[in-house]
Amino acid sequence: MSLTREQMAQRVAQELQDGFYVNLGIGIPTLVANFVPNNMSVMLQSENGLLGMGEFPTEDTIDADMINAGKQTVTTVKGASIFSSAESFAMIRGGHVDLTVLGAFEVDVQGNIASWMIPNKLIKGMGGAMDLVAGAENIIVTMTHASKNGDSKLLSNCSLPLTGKGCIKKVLTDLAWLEIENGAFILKERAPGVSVEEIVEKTQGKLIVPDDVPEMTFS
Amino acid sequence: MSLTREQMAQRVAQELQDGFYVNLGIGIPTLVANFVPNNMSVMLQSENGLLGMGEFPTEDTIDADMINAGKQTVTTVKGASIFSSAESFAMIRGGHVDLTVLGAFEVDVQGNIASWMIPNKLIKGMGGAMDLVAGAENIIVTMTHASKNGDSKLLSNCSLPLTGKGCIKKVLTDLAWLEIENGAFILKERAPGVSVEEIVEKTQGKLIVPDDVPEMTFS
Amino acid sequence: MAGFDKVVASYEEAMAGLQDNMTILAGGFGLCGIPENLIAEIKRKGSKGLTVVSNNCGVDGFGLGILLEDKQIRKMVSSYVGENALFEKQLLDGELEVELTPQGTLAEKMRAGGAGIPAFYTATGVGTPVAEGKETKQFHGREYLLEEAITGDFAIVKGWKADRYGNVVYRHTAQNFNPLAATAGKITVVEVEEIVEVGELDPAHIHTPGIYVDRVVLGTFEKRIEKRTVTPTE
Amino acid sequence: MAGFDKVVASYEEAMAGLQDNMTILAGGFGLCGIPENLIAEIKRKGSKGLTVVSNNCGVDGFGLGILLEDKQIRKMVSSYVGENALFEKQLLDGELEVELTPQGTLAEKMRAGGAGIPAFYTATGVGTPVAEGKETKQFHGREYLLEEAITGDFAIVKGWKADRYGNVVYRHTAQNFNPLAATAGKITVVEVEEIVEVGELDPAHIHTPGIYVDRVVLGTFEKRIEKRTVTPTE
Repeated sequence: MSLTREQMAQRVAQELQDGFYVNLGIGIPTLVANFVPNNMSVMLQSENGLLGMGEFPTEDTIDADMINAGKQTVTTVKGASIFSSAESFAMIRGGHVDLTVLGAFEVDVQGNIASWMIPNKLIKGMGGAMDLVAGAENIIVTMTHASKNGDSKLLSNCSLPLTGKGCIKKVLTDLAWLEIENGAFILKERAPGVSVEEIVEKTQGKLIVPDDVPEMTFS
Repeated sequence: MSLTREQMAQRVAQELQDGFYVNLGIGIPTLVANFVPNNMSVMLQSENGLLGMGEFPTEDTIDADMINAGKQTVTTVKGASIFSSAESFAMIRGGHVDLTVLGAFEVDVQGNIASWMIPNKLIKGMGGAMDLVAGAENIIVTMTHASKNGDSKLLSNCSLPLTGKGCIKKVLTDLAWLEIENGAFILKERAPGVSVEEIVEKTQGKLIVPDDVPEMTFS
Repeated sequence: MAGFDKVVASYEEAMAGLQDNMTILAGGFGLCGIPENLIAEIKRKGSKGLTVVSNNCGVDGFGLGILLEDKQIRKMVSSYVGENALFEKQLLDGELEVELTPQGTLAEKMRAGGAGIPAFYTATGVGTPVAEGKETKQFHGREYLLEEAITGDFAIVKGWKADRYGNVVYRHTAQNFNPLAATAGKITVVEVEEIVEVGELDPAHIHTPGIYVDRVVLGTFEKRIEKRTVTPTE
Repeated sequence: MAGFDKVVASYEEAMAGLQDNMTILAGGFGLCGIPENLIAEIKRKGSKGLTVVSNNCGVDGFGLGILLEDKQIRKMVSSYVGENALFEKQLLDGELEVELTPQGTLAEKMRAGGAGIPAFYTATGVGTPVAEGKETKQFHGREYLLEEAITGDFAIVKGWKADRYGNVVYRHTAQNFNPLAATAGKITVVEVEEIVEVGELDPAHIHTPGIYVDRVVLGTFEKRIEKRTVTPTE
């Protein structure tokens, strides 16, 4: 069975470490915050200028001046800091964020990522995504393994205009956990009940399948 | 009679305008603060990170954490702001300071200035001087017209390593007020009792002497 | 200290000197911390052919979106646009030009503009459409793009509190691009919720020192929320 | 939030990992806001061959000057040095290398190092000895120098107050280069006068967010004054 959005978030959360500063993109990445292990703390960075993002406010505490990069009203945790967009991207570009999780349209075996532009469709812009992928050492891309038409999103060469070049090393899809190394995807884990054959079939780029590909576990 | 240091500061102060943000170098420039006209306010910028420098503190209020770029203990005026060295030089380099006054060893007809390095003598460094001359639109150089040996400091070409290139337009010496235009010094005013002949004699670079060169006035 | 009194009495005075075809830098992220009344004044004035540098372009009927109604904007420099139908229409009709710029690069371009840095290198955008026509250079084995600074004829900024000397503090995440825009305008105009006595703001906590600010105007603000998300109370 | 607790119990722990030939970025201007106890710990450790990036090099017997006594510094990157006789002697004897860098360029190089900007252009130093060997480029008809970023193995920083998460505020003009050095160290160590409860510092007034800080240590400070200037009281 392919992973649910919640399971994907849960699997990504297994990559967290205590004391990580983390930037979570819109969609599935945002859900990761719900699965932080109890014995662990992370601080969420929001690129509009907030380190230490908290939960949504209540109706009583909602404040138009306190939003996140998704333009949602939020709160701050104790120990938060607030700063300008230049300072925020100094953190991001300077590699100070420990983990960045974001969605994508396509990823390829060179670690390229395409996530912002589909030619001949209205282009809204890259927002902070290009800065995030260029600045982070440690990025996890979350996306479905293939489109609804069955077209693979794990390619030998991205077909869409890039968001970043050679910057992706870890991908979690609804079918598998993969790492990118030396021009290939390495199949590290498969979703419970998903066969290696299905993953091979749905992966267009070069895929290396080790002898043993364990199923993901969710504790 | 050549100007005293106080008279030089007084003459420079005539160039102030109400609402000017001013950076004053060490020595004669520092004295300019004592001659701000009563009907006028200026704010002093100190490049170590202070806008709105006040007087020296009293023995009671002295604070090791509150100094100026000359490393002297100072106070702040109401409305001051304090910031990092990067922000301070963003102001300076970005041209936000209205007037910069600083000393020099030599100035030439191209507007070059040498003020920090005498070869074969110990070089202490340029501090913020190169940033100040590169960033400011409006600079006044204050220095004696000639050395004690009688060597002119207003040259056709600076002989010492430069602090900045083509950035000086106004020079006040102990003998004259001069402006630099189209590769020449223009004699604008002379110190009371100083003859045009003396200035001509002590100026090595091309000097243009208008028909009428008024004496400076000090009100 | 009359020479340092930046407070003007009206929005008309605040935007005096704005002309057609000028470049305007605007603070704000989404609808948060936008100079909403200064934008309304630009609409009232009717200036045309404007280049507007702002992370976003508001929504239909609010924020920079209202400048689309009379086609006052010729070009937007932004990281993310198109939350408004009118924007999409004018873009598709070729009435509006858009220069998409990564958010961090946009912030740094404004900072550089104010700080006398004409250009800087960044890894952001290498190998993407953003790199087209731009110089690249290797540093320590990695490729970087040369990005040039941005300055504007006007910067329009939303602050929380300011004193008469133009020292400004921002409230919460309404800071965003505002202090950067403030440094890079030939004329920088700040609208605020409160004007405080000179000396009331702690010198060490001023976000925008008055040296960057030309005019301060007092306003009242709608502060529209774009995405209202709440935790239900039990 | 154990993972974010940056406080260490001793200066020895604060400088653990320092090795010979490393590069150290130090905050401070003159003797104001210098990390005096972290410097003393480097002396105690006896690490040699150090490259030290700091606006100044202290005085004889205080601040970075004490690292000259046992010839621990191989190279200084500074805008102004030589307030100490020992510095002058080692420089003339060829035991010490100095790279003089304009003050504003030095500040910007540290900021760039922390902000992932490998290089930037500045007009500062064009046509001077500082320009030797550096690329130049014209922008809008003016010539600019390309200056590269600086990063360090360690950054040593003097703060006023910090919380356990490493959020720091500076006091008065003791801020200077400290927040810039803080961003650009692989390991950033901040010594402070006071450690406050998490949540006590206003998020909008934190000068150095904890994300830049690896270790926080509590110290007591001499705070020597270099030029004591006073207005006599009547």
